[in-house]
Amino acid sequence: MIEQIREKARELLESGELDVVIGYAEGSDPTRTTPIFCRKPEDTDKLVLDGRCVNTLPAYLNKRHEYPKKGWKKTGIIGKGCDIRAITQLIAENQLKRDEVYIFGAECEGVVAHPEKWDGSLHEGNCASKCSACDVKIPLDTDFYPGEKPEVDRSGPYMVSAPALATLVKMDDEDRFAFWRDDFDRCFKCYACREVCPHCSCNICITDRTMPSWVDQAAHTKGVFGWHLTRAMHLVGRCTGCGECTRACPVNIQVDLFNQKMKEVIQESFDYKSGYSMEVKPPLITYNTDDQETYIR
Amino acid sequence: MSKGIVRHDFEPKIMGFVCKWCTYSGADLAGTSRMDYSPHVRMVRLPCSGRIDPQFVIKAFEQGADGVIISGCHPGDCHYNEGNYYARRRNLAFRNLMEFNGIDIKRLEFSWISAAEAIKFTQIIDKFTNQVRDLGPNEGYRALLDPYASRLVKSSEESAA
Amino acid sequence: MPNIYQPNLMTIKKVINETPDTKTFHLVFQDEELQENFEFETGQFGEYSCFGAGESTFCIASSPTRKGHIECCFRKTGKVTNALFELSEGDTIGFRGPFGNTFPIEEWEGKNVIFVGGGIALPPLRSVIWNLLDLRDKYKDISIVYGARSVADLVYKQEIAEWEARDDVNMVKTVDPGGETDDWDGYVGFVPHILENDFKPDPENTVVVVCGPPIMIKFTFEALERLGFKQDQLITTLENRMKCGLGKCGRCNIGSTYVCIDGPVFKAAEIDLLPPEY
Amino acid sequence: MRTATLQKNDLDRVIDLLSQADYRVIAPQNQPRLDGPDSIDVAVFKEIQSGDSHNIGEGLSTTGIKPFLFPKDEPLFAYENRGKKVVLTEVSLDFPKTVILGVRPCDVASVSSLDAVFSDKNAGFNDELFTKRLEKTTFVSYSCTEPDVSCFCTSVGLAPDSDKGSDLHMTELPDGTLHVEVKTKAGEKIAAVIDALLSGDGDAVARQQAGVAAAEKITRLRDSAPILPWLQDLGNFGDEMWQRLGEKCLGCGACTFECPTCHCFDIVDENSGNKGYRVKFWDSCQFDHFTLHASGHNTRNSQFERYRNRFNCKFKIYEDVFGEKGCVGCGRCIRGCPVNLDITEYMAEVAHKAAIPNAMSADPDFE
Repeated sequence: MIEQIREKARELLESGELDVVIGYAEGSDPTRTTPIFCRKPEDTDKLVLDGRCVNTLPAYLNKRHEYPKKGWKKTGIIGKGCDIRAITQLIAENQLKRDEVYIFGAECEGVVAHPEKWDGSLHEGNCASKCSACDVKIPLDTDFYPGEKPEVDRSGPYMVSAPALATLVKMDDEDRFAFWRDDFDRCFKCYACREVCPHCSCNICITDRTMPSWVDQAAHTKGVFGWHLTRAMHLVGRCTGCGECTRACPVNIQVDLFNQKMKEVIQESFDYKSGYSMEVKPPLITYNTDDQETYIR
Repeated sequence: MSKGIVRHDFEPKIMGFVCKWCTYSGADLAGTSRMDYSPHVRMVRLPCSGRIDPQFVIKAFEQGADGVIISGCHPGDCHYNEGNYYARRRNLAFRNLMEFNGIDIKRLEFSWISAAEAIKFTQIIDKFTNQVRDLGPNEGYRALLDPYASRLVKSSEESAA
Repeated sequence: MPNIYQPNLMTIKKVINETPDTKTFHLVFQDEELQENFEFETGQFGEYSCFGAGESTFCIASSPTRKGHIECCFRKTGKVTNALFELSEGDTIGFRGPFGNTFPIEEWEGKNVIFVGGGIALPPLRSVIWNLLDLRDKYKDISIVYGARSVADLVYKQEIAEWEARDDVNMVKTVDPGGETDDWDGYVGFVPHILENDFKPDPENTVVVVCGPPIMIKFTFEALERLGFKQDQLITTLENRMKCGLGKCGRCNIGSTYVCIDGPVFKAAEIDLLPPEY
Repeated sequence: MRTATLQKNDLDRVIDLLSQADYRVIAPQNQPRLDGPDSIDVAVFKEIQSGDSHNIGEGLSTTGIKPFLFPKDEPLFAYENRGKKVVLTEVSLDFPKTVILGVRPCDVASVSSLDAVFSDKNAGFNDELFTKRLEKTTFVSYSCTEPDVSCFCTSVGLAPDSDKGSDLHMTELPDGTLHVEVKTKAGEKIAAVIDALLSGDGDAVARQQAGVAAAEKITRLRDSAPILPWLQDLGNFGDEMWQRLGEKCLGCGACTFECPTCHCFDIVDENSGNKGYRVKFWDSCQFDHFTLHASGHNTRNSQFERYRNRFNCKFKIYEDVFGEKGCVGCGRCIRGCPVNLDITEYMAEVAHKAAIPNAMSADPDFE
C-alpha cells in the first residue's frame, strides 16, 4: 500500500505537479512516527503508513501554521480517513481550496491511542477509541487510492464516542464539575490542543487577544475552564473527531470529550456530520426556521 | 401595590444579556407600567440575541454570576431578520456544553420576550430568580473566583499607617 | 519589602497631548523620600503600569539633569497604552526602574553629536538631547534629524521649535512623502534619504545616535556607512518586547544578549556581533 | 557526610515522620484517569498526606518539580483603584517548610539553573518569590535505575545517579534497599527526622555499580561538546538545519512547560471591577506573540526561528548569560512533543556539522 503511494508521490514530485508531499516518516524512537515534508522525489522513500501514524497532518494545511507563506501551489498530503474528513471540513469552511491539495488516501486499520502504548502491533488494548466504529477506514475523498476503492455504507452513526464519555455523562453535575476541576489543575496552557487542531484557524486566538481579554491567560483553574470551554464552543459542528487534542496533551487531560459530546448533540439536533461534505454548511453558520427550541421559554 | 418584603438567606446574582429591540423594550415597558419584578438581574443591552457570544456567559459565571438569562425576539421578529435563529442554534449547543462542564443547566435561561410582553418579562425574571435562589450559590465557580486571596498580606495603606 | 515586580506609585502631574495618539506624562513619586533620592541616567527605561491593564516599557524621556519629575511619552497601540491614554492629571500609575544601560555621553565630550530619530523614537533621544544641551559647552556641534510619517505625527512640536530657535542646535526635520501640509517648512522624504542626500554629515570627530523602528535603523546605518562613518561612531537604542525588565522573563533576548540588561543602548559594532533577530 | 541504608517499604513511614516534623511533603503521585484506551498514565508531584500512595522510584514523572519553586501562575500583588488613588497589597513571601521526595537527578540538577535566573546572581535582581521558596525547600533525590528511551542525561554532563543540587540522595540497590547519602545541612535535618529508619553506613560499592548499570541503559547518546562552539559561530545562525528540522513544529508550548529549566513568564493584570491582581504565569518562547512588538514587528517571525531560539537557549544562552546548564537531559520535551520534534536530533545534527568543516552550505532546493 505505502509502496504504491511512494511511487505515485515520487512520480508527481518528479513531474513537478506537486511541490511537496506531507506524510509520515519514522520517528526518533521506534514507537513513534513524525510528519515529513517530501520536496525531493527521493524523500518519498522515507514515507511510512501504519498504526503509529497518529498525527493529523491537515493541521499543516491550516493557514495559521504559515502554510500560505511557503508558496506551495499544490500540496500532496497522505491522509487516513479521519484526516481526509478534516481536509473536507477545511474546504467547507473556505480555509482551503480543493485544487490546492492532492490527497493520497489509503485504507486505515486504525491507529494507536498514544505512541506510549505502541508495543509493535495494533490491538484492542491500544487502539484509539475513535477507530472502533470508524466509517472512513476506506477514505471518502481521494485523488489517489492504491487499488480499487470499495463502496462503503456511511449512513450509520458518526463515530462512536469514547467509553469515558458515557461515564462522565452519567455523573451528577457537581461531580462532573469536580472531575474537570481536578483534571484542569494539571493544565498549564501549553495550547498543544489548539496547535494540533486542524480546525483552530484564527490568526490570533481569542485567548491571545488582550483588548478585551475574554479568557484569563494565566493557568489558574478559572482560566483553564475558560479556555477549554471556549475552545470546545468554537469547534462545535466543526470538529471532525481526530482526537489529536487529547493525544497531544502532555498531561493527559481528555479535552476531546467536550468535542465528542458536542458532536453527539449536533448530530442529534441538526443531523450534521462534519467532514463529510464540502457543500453543506456547518450547522452554526446556518439555520432552519423550524429548529428545535424546547429549551426556550 | 408592592409585594410584601420577604427576606431570604441567599440572594442570587444574575446576569441578563438581552436584545435591545424586544426584551430590553419589554423591560422598559414593565418599568414604565410600574410592574414589580425581582431586582437581582443586572441587564446588558445588546443589539440582537445573535450578538450574544457564549463567551459573555462564560465570563459572567467566572465573575461570580449564579444564573444567566439570555433573551431576544420571537422567531420571525428579528430586527436583522435572522439573528435569533443563529442564537437559537448556538445556545442549544452551548447549554449542552455547559451541562457537560458540570454547570446545572437550570442556571442558564433562554427566552423570547417581545417589546409588548412586559408581563411575560416580569414573570420570567421572577421565576428564574426563584429557581436560581433555590439552587443556591454557584459553588463550583465561586470557589474559583478569587484564586489568590490567601496569598495577600498587607496593603500599602495599612503599612503607611 | 515588596517583591521586585511590585511598582512604585507615581502621580501624573501634567499631561501633554503631543499628537492625536501620543501623550507625554510628567510624573512624580508619591513616596517623598523616593522622589527626593530617585536618580537615573540618560538612555534608561522603566516599566509603567496602568493598574487594571498591565505594564508597558518606555524610556525615560526627560533628562537626568532636570530634577523634579520624570517624563514618559507613548503612543496608544495596545491594551496598556490605550488605558494609560485615558488617564488624566492627578491619576496614579506604577513605575519600576530605572533599568538598562545608558548613553556613553562622557565618551562624546569634545565631539559633534548627531541625533537621528523617526516617529515615536524621539523620546529616548530627547532625554539625551537635553542632557547634552544642559552641558552644552562640553560638546561641539549638535544636530537633530527627526522625521515622522506626517506633520501630525511629529512629537514634541514645541521643543522642536525651541531647538530650531537655538543657534547652537542644527535642527533638521522631515516628513514622509505625502505627509506634508501646505505650511510645512521642513524636508519631505525618508530620514535615511534626507540624511544621506541633503544633510550629508561629516564623519570627522562625530558620533551619530539613531533611534527608530528596526528597518529605519538598518537603512540609516547603511546610509551613514556610505558617508564614511565607522561602526564605532554609530549608536542606537533597541526596543524589544519586554515584560519584567529584570533579565528573567526571557523575551527580549537577541541571542545571548538581553536588551533589558545589556541594552537598550548598543553601538553598531556590538549589534553586528548579534544574530539577526531584532 | 553520613551514608546509611533505608528499606524501600519504609518510604511511607518517611512521609509520616516528615509530616509530623511539620514539613509539607511533596512526592510524585499517579493521577486518576478515565477508563478507555485513550488515557495514559500521568504522574505529577503533589502534596502528599500520610497514607496516600506515591510512586517514588517508578519512572520519571510527567511534569517536574518546577511548579513548587516557580508556580505556573502566581500573584505579584493586588491593586485597587480608588478614584485617583491606587492601593497595592503585597503578597506573602512566607512559604511553608517543604521537602520534595523522590526527585530524579535531572530534575534536582535543574534547580541551580533556575536559581541562576531568578536569584540575584542574575544582574543583581532577586526574585524572592523564587528564592524564598528555595530557601524553605529540601530536595530528597532518587537515582534512576530504569532510564527510558527518551532520557539523555549522560549527554549533558549528568548521570542517572547524579546528586547535583540534592540535599539527601537515595539510590535503589538491586537487593531492594535504598542507599542514603546526606549531602547538605538541610539533608542532615531530614536524616535526623528519619533517623530511626536509617541503619548502618550503606553499601557505597553497590550504589556505584547501580549508577553505572543505569547509565548503560541510556540509548540516546549525543556528543554535546561541539555544540557550544558551533552555536557561538554567528555564521551558523542562518544554517539550513534550523528550518529543515524545525518546520514541523506546530508552535505549542508543551516542550517549554514540561522543561525543568524553561523559565520564561508573562505578566498581566487580571481585573475584576476596580480591583484585581497582577499575575505572573508561564509563557513560552514557542508562542507566536511572545516577541511580537506593539508595532507589529516580530523578532522571531516564523516557527523554526522560535525553536532555534529554544535550542540556542538550552545550549548557549543559558551558559553565556547565567553560567549554568540549560538542559538536564530529562527527555520530557521529546516525550511531550505532539510531532516528535526531538532536541537530540538537533544535537546530533550540530555534532555532525561541527565535525565536517564547511558543511554548512545551504540546501538549494529547500525553500
